[in-house]
Amino acid sequence: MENLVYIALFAPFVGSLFAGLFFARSPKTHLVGIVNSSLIGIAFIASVTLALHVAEHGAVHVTMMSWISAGDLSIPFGFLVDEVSVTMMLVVTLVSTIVHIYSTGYMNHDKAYNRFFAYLSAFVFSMMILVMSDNFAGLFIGWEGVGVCSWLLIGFWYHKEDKTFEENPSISPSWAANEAFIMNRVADLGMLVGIFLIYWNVGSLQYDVVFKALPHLADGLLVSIAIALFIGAMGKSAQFPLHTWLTDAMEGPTPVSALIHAATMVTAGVFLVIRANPLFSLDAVHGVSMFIASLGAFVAFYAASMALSARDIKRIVALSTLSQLGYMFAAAGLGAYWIALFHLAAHAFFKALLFLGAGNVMHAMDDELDIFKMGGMKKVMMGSYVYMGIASFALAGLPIMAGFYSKDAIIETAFNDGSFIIWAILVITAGMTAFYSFRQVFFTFHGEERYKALGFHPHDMYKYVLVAMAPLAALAISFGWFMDSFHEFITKNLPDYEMSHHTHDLAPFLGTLVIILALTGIFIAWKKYAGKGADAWKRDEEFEQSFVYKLVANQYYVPKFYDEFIVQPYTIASKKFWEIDKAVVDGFVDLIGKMFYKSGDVSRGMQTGSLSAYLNWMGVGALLLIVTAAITALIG
Amino acid sequence: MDATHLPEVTAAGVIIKAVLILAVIAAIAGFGTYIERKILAFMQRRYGPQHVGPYGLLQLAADGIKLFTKEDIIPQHANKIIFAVAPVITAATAFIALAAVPVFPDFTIPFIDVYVPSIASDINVGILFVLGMMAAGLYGPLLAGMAQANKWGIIGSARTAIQFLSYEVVTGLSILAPIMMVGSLSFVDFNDYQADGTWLVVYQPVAFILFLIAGFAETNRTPFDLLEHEAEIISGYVTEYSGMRWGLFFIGEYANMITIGVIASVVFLGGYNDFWIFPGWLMIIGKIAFSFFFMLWVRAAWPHVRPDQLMWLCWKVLMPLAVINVVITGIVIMLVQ
Amino acid sequence: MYEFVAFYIFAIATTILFLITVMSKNVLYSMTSLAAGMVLISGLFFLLGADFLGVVQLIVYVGAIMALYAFAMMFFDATKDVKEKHGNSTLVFLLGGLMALVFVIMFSAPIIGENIQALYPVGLAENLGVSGNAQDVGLVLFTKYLVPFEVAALMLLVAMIAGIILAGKKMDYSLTECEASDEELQKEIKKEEA
Amino acid sequence: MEIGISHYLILSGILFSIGFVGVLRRKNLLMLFFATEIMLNAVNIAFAAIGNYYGDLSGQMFAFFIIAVAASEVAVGLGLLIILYKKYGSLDLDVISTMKG
Repeated sequence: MENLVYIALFAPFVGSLFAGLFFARSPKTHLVGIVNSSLIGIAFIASVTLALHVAEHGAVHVTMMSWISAGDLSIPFGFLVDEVSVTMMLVVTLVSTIVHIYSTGYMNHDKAYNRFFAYLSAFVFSMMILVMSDNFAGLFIGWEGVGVCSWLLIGFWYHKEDKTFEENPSISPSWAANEAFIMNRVADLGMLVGIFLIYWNVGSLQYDVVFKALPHLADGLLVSIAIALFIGAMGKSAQFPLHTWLTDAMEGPTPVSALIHAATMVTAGVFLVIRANPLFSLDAVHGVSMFIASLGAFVAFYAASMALSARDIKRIVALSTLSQLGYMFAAAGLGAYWIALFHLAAHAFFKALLFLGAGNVMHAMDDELDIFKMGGMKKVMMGSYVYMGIASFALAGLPIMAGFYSKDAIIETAFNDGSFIIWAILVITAGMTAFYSFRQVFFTFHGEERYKALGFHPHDMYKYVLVAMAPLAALAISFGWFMDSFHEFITKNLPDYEMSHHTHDLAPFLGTLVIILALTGIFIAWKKYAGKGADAWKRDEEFEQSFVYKLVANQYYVPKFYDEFIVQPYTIASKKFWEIDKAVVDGFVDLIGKMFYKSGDVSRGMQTGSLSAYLNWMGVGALLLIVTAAITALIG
Repeated sequence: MDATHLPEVTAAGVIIKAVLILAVIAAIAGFGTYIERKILAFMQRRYGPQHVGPYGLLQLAADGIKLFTKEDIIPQHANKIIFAVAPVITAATAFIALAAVPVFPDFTIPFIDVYVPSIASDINVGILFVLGMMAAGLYGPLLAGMAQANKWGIIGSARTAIQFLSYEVVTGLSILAPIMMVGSLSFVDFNDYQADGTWLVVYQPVAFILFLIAGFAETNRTPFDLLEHEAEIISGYVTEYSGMRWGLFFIGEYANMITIGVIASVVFLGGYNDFWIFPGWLMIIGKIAFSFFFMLWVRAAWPHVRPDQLMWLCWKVLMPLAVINVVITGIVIMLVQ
Repeated sequence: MYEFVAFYIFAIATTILFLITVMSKNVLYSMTSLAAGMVLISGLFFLLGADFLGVVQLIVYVGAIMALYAFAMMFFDATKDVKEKHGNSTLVFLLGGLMALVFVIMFSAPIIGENIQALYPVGLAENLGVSGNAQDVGLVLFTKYLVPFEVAALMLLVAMIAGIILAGKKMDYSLTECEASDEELQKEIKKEEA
Repeated sequence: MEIGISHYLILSGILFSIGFVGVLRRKNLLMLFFATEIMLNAVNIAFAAIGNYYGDLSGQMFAFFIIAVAASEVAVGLGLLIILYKKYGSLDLDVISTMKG
């Protein structure tokens, strides 16, 4: 089993090295795509085998070698494969495999094809370390690795100019990459503080040791640790107010968005909360958990509201991701960790599918993102249309789809917990979700063929890519059916969350409510956007001028707020400090330099070039030495 | 010869010994010229000096008178002090070297009962001291040549420097092998080592030959008399010298010849040990006399070499041979022990 | 008594000779007096019981080093007086005198530590049944100081090769001169033009 | 009448000072070499004297190595002197002033 753990972990790494070391400078090599995809596939197979093993025999814990050993600090390179991490591994490797295969098609025309695969595999490797580590230090390494790789991948087309787009003016990939990285760094500081606090008070970073020691710590300390760790999770999972990077990160190639910003990286925050469930389920930190749940609900609604008016196809998907992450946090905050993890997995499948579908559309439209310019494309892109439809159904939470089971469970949890405000928000959001996701589908595939007027000639993706996406579609439909067995499997490790009888009785009613809302949303969307000819959608200029629309379309002016109140003051302060720095620090350093320069200038007179003068100076020095020696000898 | 059995060495004895050496060697140096001329003459089938005294024996006195009465010329541009000092250095170093060499066996003067040791000063690094003093003797020719403002002189002293410096290496290395065998630098120890009658030349024939050849060079004898080779550089470093100053160079040269002869005798040829029916003092005198004769013999038999041949011989033949000899000796000593 | 007389003779003679070396205008005087001083210093070594060192001083310093100097002097005109501009003579003598004074004061004071133990005491070789300074020196030199000894040997070899290469260059060939070669080049060019 | 270590050390110091004066005073490179030799010899005397006083052979050892160093110095130094003489036609330090900074 140990070998399987290493295979699962290092196969992506080998792929990354393969692409990075041997092919970084060579032109596009199909071999790289094939090799890397198969290596990730191998990691997936290893993960499946491990999952079966874990289901049967329990967790696998391996220690590869001692890593940091300094004083009392001893951190081994240990890996823990238990129910939680193996679930994540499965999700990560499966989505990654498909994304890799997808990328061989999507990136076909890119010059930096090999580089892309090097980054992508490195990203998977980092994610695997994050997920599999048996201590906070390893988690943090993976955390940072994921951050770096996301920076590399978002900024993959770093050479692109700033682009003026109606909704988000002047965003370039490099700008987006920096934004994501800096935003994450800010949050990582919180996470680091949390880790330091743990080490300081527990003396170890191993999960098992730490969680065993937690109940003995003071309440205030636990709250501090919980808050600090959650700040880290907020950054990575793009929770309000650190969410702006996620939508901007759509500047990266679409497979990147699918992999990083839907299925894996952003779920790291959720994973952290789930992983640290012994901490968050303590009574002492109940307030923090409640805050997590409330923030999750808020973000769910907040993101959904922004998605209502978004025009950028990828941005809509990204916002929906944000919204779904809110759902997950709501569940995790309410203590239903396994439900959160279940939704995480289900969401990963249909969201990846959605992103890849969006990528197909983009590919067909020559990287055009504005859904206003699309429409009626189902004729030319039947495959993508079906996939996006399935994914949207799943996202909207319609029966038999994966999203139905997972999202419903979260809403039920909120109801069961008695947090009716959260419940109400989540229910309303479910309706909005259905609306905006189908708004996107109808805009894209139904209605007038607006693209024709603009001179696009869309065509569907390569066949093999579409075939490769099939497992995702299948899982998007069917993943919910395995809820019970998943429940059985995961609750060996995570605390169970049982609905009360009351809730259980009301469950069909609640589910129906959600379905009705979702169907209403889909119907409205159909009415508004799917029509043709006379019923065709027209821009409502008046409405677009209204305050609400503007507010939503401008992301509630949060980016603007950041720009006005953080970035600009910071810039001004930096400039001031720079001047102070120039005057004081540089001045001081220059002074030292000048001192030497001056003294050199003065003593330059000694350098007459005449050897005898040098000899005389040397003689004087020797005499001084001897006199000193004599004085010391006579005194001492 | 155990030190405890010997009478105490007194200052008077040392002084007597010193005077004795000075007188005898100086006399021999003078007498040596006569012998040299005679022997060379016989070897060239002629008579040599024979008009002054019986068999020309008083030629020595005539030469002495000539030297003493000759005008002492110091060239105008010469560096007068150095010019005057240089011959003294040659003679002085030659005699100082003899201080550490056992020239005659020890004896006690009857009546006044003064013990005269065989060596004026028996320092335990005797061989090195002798070599060092002979090295210091190089300054005589060197300074003489440089002081006299004469280009022949300069060339002569340049040749001196080259020849002495080069052949000192060979002398030292060649004598190193016997030193290794004996394990001492004292002449007395060398003498005692050969007390059983086996001469070191039996063990070290190569070293002996090398030492002899180097000795010729060090004493400036034919075939290596390039320093004052008349055909090439007039008289080399003695070009401007005349009278007694020239005589001092001459005495120094002969004293050096005797020193080399003594070293060869003591180190290689059994020293002053008794041999068969001959007493030690006779043996050593005989050996020194033979060495002296040998030098004259060689002079009569060999032409002199060119300077480049001299250097070639030293650095490409003698020195490698000496080094190999030392190495082989070392290996053999190591194996025997 | 005997040591006293010998020491003072050697000391005074050495001092005078070295003073001549330093003060004389004539290189030949300097060289001669220096060599003579070296010989006398070897006498001091004999007085100090360092026979072997004295002999080495004679052979190496007097026989080799000074002879090399003399030999090198033949490349320069040794009979001419050296023309030197002596700038601030008083200052130099003041400094030198000061230094000598410091030394005299320093060494006159009873500053000799008593608690020093001899690392390699004289008479080491007596344990092996032989005695004498040469034996002592040999014993220490080839045991405790073997590596420095070998290094010194290597250094001498290197120095010898360096000396040969430096001094052995052809007389008309300039090792460092650029101007000379430039001039030659100009000459060559002129020749070709003509 | 007793000759102690101080006598030798003072002699050594005086000789060193003489060499020192020579180094400062002389402008001829050969003379400078001579002055250096004087200083080396002065130090040798001090070594031998101290070694004798303590009955330690290390003093003599150091003197040996100093002599070895002096010998190498001469071999290289004279080669350089000859080159300098060829280049400048003089051994005067004042002529060699290309080291101007």
